Amino acid sequence: MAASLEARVGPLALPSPAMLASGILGISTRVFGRLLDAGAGAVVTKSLSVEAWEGYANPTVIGAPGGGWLNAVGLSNPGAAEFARMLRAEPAVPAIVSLVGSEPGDFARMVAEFGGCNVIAYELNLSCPHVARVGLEVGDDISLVESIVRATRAASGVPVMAKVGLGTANYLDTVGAAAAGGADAITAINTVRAMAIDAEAARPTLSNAFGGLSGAPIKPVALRCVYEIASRHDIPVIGCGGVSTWEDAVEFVLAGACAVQVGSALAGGNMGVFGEINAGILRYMERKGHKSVQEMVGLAKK
Amino acid sequence: MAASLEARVGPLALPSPAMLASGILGISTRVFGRLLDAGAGAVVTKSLSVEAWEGYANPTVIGAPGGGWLNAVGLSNPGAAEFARMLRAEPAVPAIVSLVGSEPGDFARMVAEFGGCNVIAYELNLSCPHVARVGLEVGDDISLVESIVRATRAASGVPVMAKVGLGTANYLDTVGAAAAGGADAITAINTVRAMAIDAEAARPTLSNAFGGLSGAPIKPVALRCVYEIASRHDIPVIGCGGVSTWEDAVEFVLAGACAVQVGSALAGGNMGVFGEINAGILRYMERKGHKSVQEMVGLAKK
Amino acid sequence: MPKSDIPSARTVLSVADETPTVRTLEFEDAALARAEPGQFAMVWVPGAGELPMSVMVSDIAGRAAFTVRTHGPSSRALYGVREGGIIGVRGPYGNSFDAKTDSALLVGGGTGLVPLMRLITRLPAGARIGLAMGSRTADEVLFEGRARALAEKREIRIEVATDDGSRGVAGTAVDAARLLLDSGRYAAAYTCGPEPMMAALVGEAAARGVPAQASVERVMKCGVGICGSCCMDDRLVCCDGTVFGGDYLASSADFGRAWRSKSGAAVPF
Amino acid sequence: MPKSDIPSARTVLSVADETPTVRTLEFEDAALARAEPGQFAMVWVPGAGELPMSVMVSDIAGRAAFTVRTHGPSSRALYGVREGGIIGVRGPYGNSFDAKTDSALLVGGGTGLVPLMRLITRLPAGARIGLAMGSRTADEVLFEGRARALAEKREIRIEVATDDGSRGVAGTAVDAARLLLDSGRYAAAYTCGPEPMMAALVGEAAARGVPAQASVERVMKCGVGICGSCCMDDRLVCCDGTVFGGDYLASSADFGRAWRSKSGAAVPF
Ligand SMILES: Cc1cc2nc3c(=O)[nH]c(=O)nc-3n(C[C@H](O)[C@H](O)[C@H](O)COP(=O)(O)OP(=O)(O)OC[C@H]3O[C@@H](n4cnc5c(N)ncnc54)[C@H](O)[C@@H]3O)c2cc1C
Ligand SMILES: Cc1cc2nc3c(=O)[nH]c(=O)nc-3n(C[C@H](O)[C@H](O)[C@H](O)COP(=O)(O)OP(=O)(O)OC[C@H]3O[C@@H](n4cnc5c(N)ncnc54)[C@H](O)[C@@H]3O)c2cc1C
Ligand SMILES: Cc1cc2nc3c(=O)[nH]c(=O)nc-3n(C[C@H](O)[C@H](O)[C@H](O)COP(=O)(O)O)c2cc1C
Ligand SMILES: Cc1cc2nc3c(=O)[nH]c(=O)nc-3n(C[C@H](O)[C@H](O)[C@H](O)COP(=O)(O)O)c2cc1C
Ligand code: FES
Ligand code: FES
Repeated sequence: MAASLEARVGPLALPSPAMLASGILGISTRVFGRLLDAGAGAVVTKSLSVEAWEGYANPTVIGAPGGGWLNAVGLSNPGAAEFARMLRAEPAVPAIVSLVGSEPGDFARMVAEFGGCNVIAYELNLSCPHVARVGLEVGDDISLVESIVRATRAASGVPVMAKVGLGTANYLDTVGAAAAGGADAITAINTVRAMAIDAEAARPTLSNAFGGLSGAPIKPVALRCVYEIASRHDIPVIGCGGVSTWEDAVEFVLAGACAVQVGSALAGGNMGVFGEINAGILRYMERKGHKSVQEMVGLAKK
Repeated sequence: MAASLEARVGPLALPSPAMLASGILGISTRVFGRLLDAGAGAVVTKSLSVEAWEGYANPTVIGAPGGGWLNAVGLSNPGAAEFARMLRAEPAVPAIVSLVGSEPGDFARMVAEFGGCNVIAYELNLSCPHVARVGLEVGDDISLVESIVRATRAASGVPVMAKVGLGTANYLDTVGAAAAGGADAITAINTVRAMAIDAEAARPTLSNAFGGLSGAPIKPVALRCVYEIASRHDIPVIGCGGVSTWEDAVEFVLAGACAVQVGSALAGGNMGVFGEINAGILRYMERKGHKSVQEMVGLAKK
Repeated sequence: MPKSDIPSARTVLSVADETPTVRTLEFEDAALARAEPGQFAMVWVPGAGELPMSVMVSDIAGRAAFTVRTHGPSSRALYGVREGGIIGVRGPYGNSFDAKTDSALLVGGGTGLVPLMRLITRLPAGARIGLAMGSRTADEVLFEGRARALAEKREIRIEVATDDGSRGVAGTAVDAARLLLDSGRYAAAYTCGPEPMMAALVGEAAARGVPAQASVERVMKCGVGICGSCCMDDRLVCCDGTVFGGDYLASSADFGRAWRSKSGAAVPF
Repeated sequence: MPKSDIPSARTVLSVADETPTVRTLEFEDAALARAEPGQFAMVWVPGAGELPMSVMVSDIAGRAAFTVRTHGPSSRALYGVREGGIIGVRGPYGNSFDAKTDSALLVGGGTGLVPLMRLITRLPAGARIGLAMGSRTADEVLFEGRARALAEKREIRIEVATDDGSRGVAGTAVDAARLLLDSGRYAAAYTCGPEPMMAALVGEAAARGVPAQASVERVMKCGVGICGSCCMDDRLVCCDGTVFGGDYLASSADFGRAWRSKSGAAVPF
């Protein structure tokens, strides 16, 4: 039997463990098609809210001086209802829909919008580090997390993933609450709250001052979180943060992730990254004699 | 009046705002002399404990894939008493002594060892992310922080700085507790808990598995912490994390730091970094018409 | 991410009024000085936002420029930057016009002429150049002298159109372009400007069998292919563009029809 | 930090027994293959620690090697790695011997001979070579044939010392070196091995007016000048060394007298 790239995220089977991360090229269903063709195992949409949001003013995305990116896009999105309309027009494009909101009702209401759409899972953004009253502020409120996950789970017929990040609470408690609420998987991590200041202008560069750091700089932190979650909780984990090569993907899997998400590595129009990651993982599996991605999960913890 | 590099950290006046960070070349008093000659505004010693510690087995320090370094040295140090003996032999070398321990008594006992030493301040390491029962585990225990700072303050005749980092509690609460305990300044931040996994070996690379990420990758995170602390607390802040150029130093000052610490940038024997930072800050001050470092503190928040 | 993705402070070295509402700001930047026509930079005006801007040519080596029309809050702020003022730039981003032709028809509306000026500098030594330029009024006619100067020894024929008919043809640049297109003397068409104008031009060129390229504008947040704000069909205007070929554009569901607002919602032109 | 600071997996391609307790492991590594004599790598044996190791020469282009004596836990694990096994390497680190001389006396004890083998490859074409080598017993004499082979057409004179007198002079490499030093035929001395031996050699060389260089060992955690574990006086052996000149060493308070344990406490030799 040859090595297979198929990845299992709880009940979900994906053709490759490398998916598109939320907020990356995440508002165009036509671009999703291109990414799936390029080898993405799944695509996660931009985080959608009940109402349409404009997001922050530019500068919203800038290079970070130590590599990677700083962004404070501010969760701009056309709103769940409008996005559902776009998705409904593309039944051939399976999507993981990311949702952001402040209370259980927001999430249940949004799920209800996606009737007739090819939604294979929901991802709850409990971890955006730069927008008030949603994201990380919700993720840091442990009891709210459980009720939000529970409400989404009740409303949804497909798996629900909770995306966590580093906030002011212990993110492992957030994971625990999400698991208690019935989450089918955990995505870890979102961007890390950070900022840039321009010495000549003597002011923060991002219009929102605070943003999130992504890309290569956060990989060692994300890898640690995946390892910690997989060590302490019995729930599938999707690794996210700085994945740009097949080695990165393999490291996350060895740390305990059943799949990974790729964001910043898409910069520069690098959609070929999915094909490279897939090919590299397969070569690695063949070299090491692994038949399935599943059997590699968590090997570094043994 | 020409621009002056003098920096004030609460009651402390330093010839330059760029000091050596703790744990970097921090066990040799003779090396301290060389660093001060190279332009360091002050040197902070390796964190010292009541007993001598061997630290973890190698690999303890490795390059991080996205830049910077991962370390789990494990707070190896010869113990406060032995270090005080070395320091006593070098009265011409002023030192900021970093201390690490688990309870107020540890710190008070260690301070008592430094009679006759040229100690200009103590820095309490409440933030090492990879050693049990000290460092971050202490910093995450808000009530313990206050009593430790209070005890050290009572035992010490010189300023006491509390060094914080990103743990499982809200680090801003740690800052608040340290301030309540009488800290004269806050150093932010320590390394960020992280790890590396080697795909070929299929295991964590650091012998301790978990370590701390330092250098350029964490600069945007450290800058954010300094900005947040300076926005919410009225206490001098020393910025630490990824400072390697004069621009970095200026950015930290504009974010609200009265001084900075330099660690990873020393890699490769780069002691000249202090001279370069000093010269760069001076040129910037002259170009912008600033007379003192103090007047630049927090300008990006205006 | 390369260093060029971090906004770098640049001092504005000269400011020149082009029209009553348009100014050109020059500065030193080795990478932008070498930008290809169609490439853009993200331009930060500290405190007033960041905008995509085509990279304008400068006559001074090592310099680049932006030519901006004052309009909403960010463009007004950029327009208001004085000599000695500081802007932040990152880039250059995007692809560029393919300048390999012996006779080029350039069709630009308003500040859409900016990439066409750089294109003139890249056209072959012996190329014949036609330039159709549209503006609102006679006052607002942009770069007429500059185009002649950049053409150097090459033949250049210029047709002007104004919305109000105060100079040249009354209409858009397409109306001016038709005069040149009909001469049959141009083997390739290049356009930048308001999208409905470009869509019309691409259609006119196709009808005459002339291959066209258009430089497209969208809302741009990242400029580097991660945010998705600039999408047009399944393309990213910031990396797959800004320049697209007429064949693709003719088949596009979005080109000339809809763009995405800052929230990502489709908005008809 | 350059990529070379991350432990990179290398497959051991050959393992050769040098003595009953010493083995040489070869592998491909372009950067280490070009290492200068005196430079070292940090060698990770997954699960069994990481050690500083001098970079041994290989006869095959693009390859480097380590020659390790089995002793404590990490060296025993490295010694035990078989062909096809994986080690992680980072480096090369440190400075190197200055090989510019027309007549060189090399004085090595045990695996201290490793950098001296690479030094032979760097000595000038016409250089005269003296090699004094010390080992515990006749069995443990290392690199005798290798040194002759590396010397190629150059004159090489070898003197052996053993601790137990089972071969050559009874004593350390210094006792063997004295024979060569006294010939007055060597303009420069190079040494690596146990520090008391090196300290004695530096003294003997100085007494005869021969400039000496010594490659020093210390506990090394980072290898790159940040942890401080390798300090000697105000120097960092990992970056300022491993090679130091005799004049400095003669004035050193630490050389030959004390090193730092893993905790950083000074320990007398
Ligand atoms: C590739 C490209 C090249 C361009 N080149 C030029 C040029 O050379 N000269 C020129 O004058 N204009 C150019 N533009 C248009 C320019 O970017 C602005 O759209 C225009 O100046 C209007 O900005 P405004 O501040 O007047 O905003 P309004 O149109 O009033 O919009 C309000 C706010 O929205 C934001 N905004 C507006 N347009 C954009 C955008 N495209 N992307 C992201 N945010 C935006 C700004 O914060 C702005 O202040 C170019 C656009 C693109 C995409
Ligand atoms: C620049 C340099 C070059 C060297 N080159 C060689 C060589 O070519 N061949 C060779 O056999 N040996 C070499 N050594 C010595 C080698 O690094 C070890 O010190 C030696 O192999 C003993 O290790 P051990 O595992 O037997 O440990 P022990 O001496 O029993 O010590 C116990 C543990 O301490 C740690 N340790 C030991 N030495 C060091 C050290 N120097 N730095 C950090 N941690 C250490 C290890 O984890 C070891 O397992 C070199 C040392 C240095 C500094
Ligand atoms: C421009 C940008 C926008 C993002 N938007 C979202 C979002 O809407 N929802 C979300 O959950 N994460 C969002 N993220 C975070 C990413 O999904 C991902 O968690 C993070 O970037 C780390 O992965 P990376 O290092 O591969 O980019 C965004 C990241 C970037 C860079
Ligand atoms: C090898 C190493 C050892 C360190 N040891 C200590 C320590 O003993 N005590 C402490 O407070 N911080 C220690 N740190 C953290 C640094 O002082 C500093 O907070 C961190 O490295 C971030 O700064 P940098 O990016 O400039 O290195 C250590 C860092 C490194 C890399
Ligand atoms: S502007 Fe962000 S993807 Fe094009
Ligand atoms: S080994 Fe760390 S400073 Fe030399």
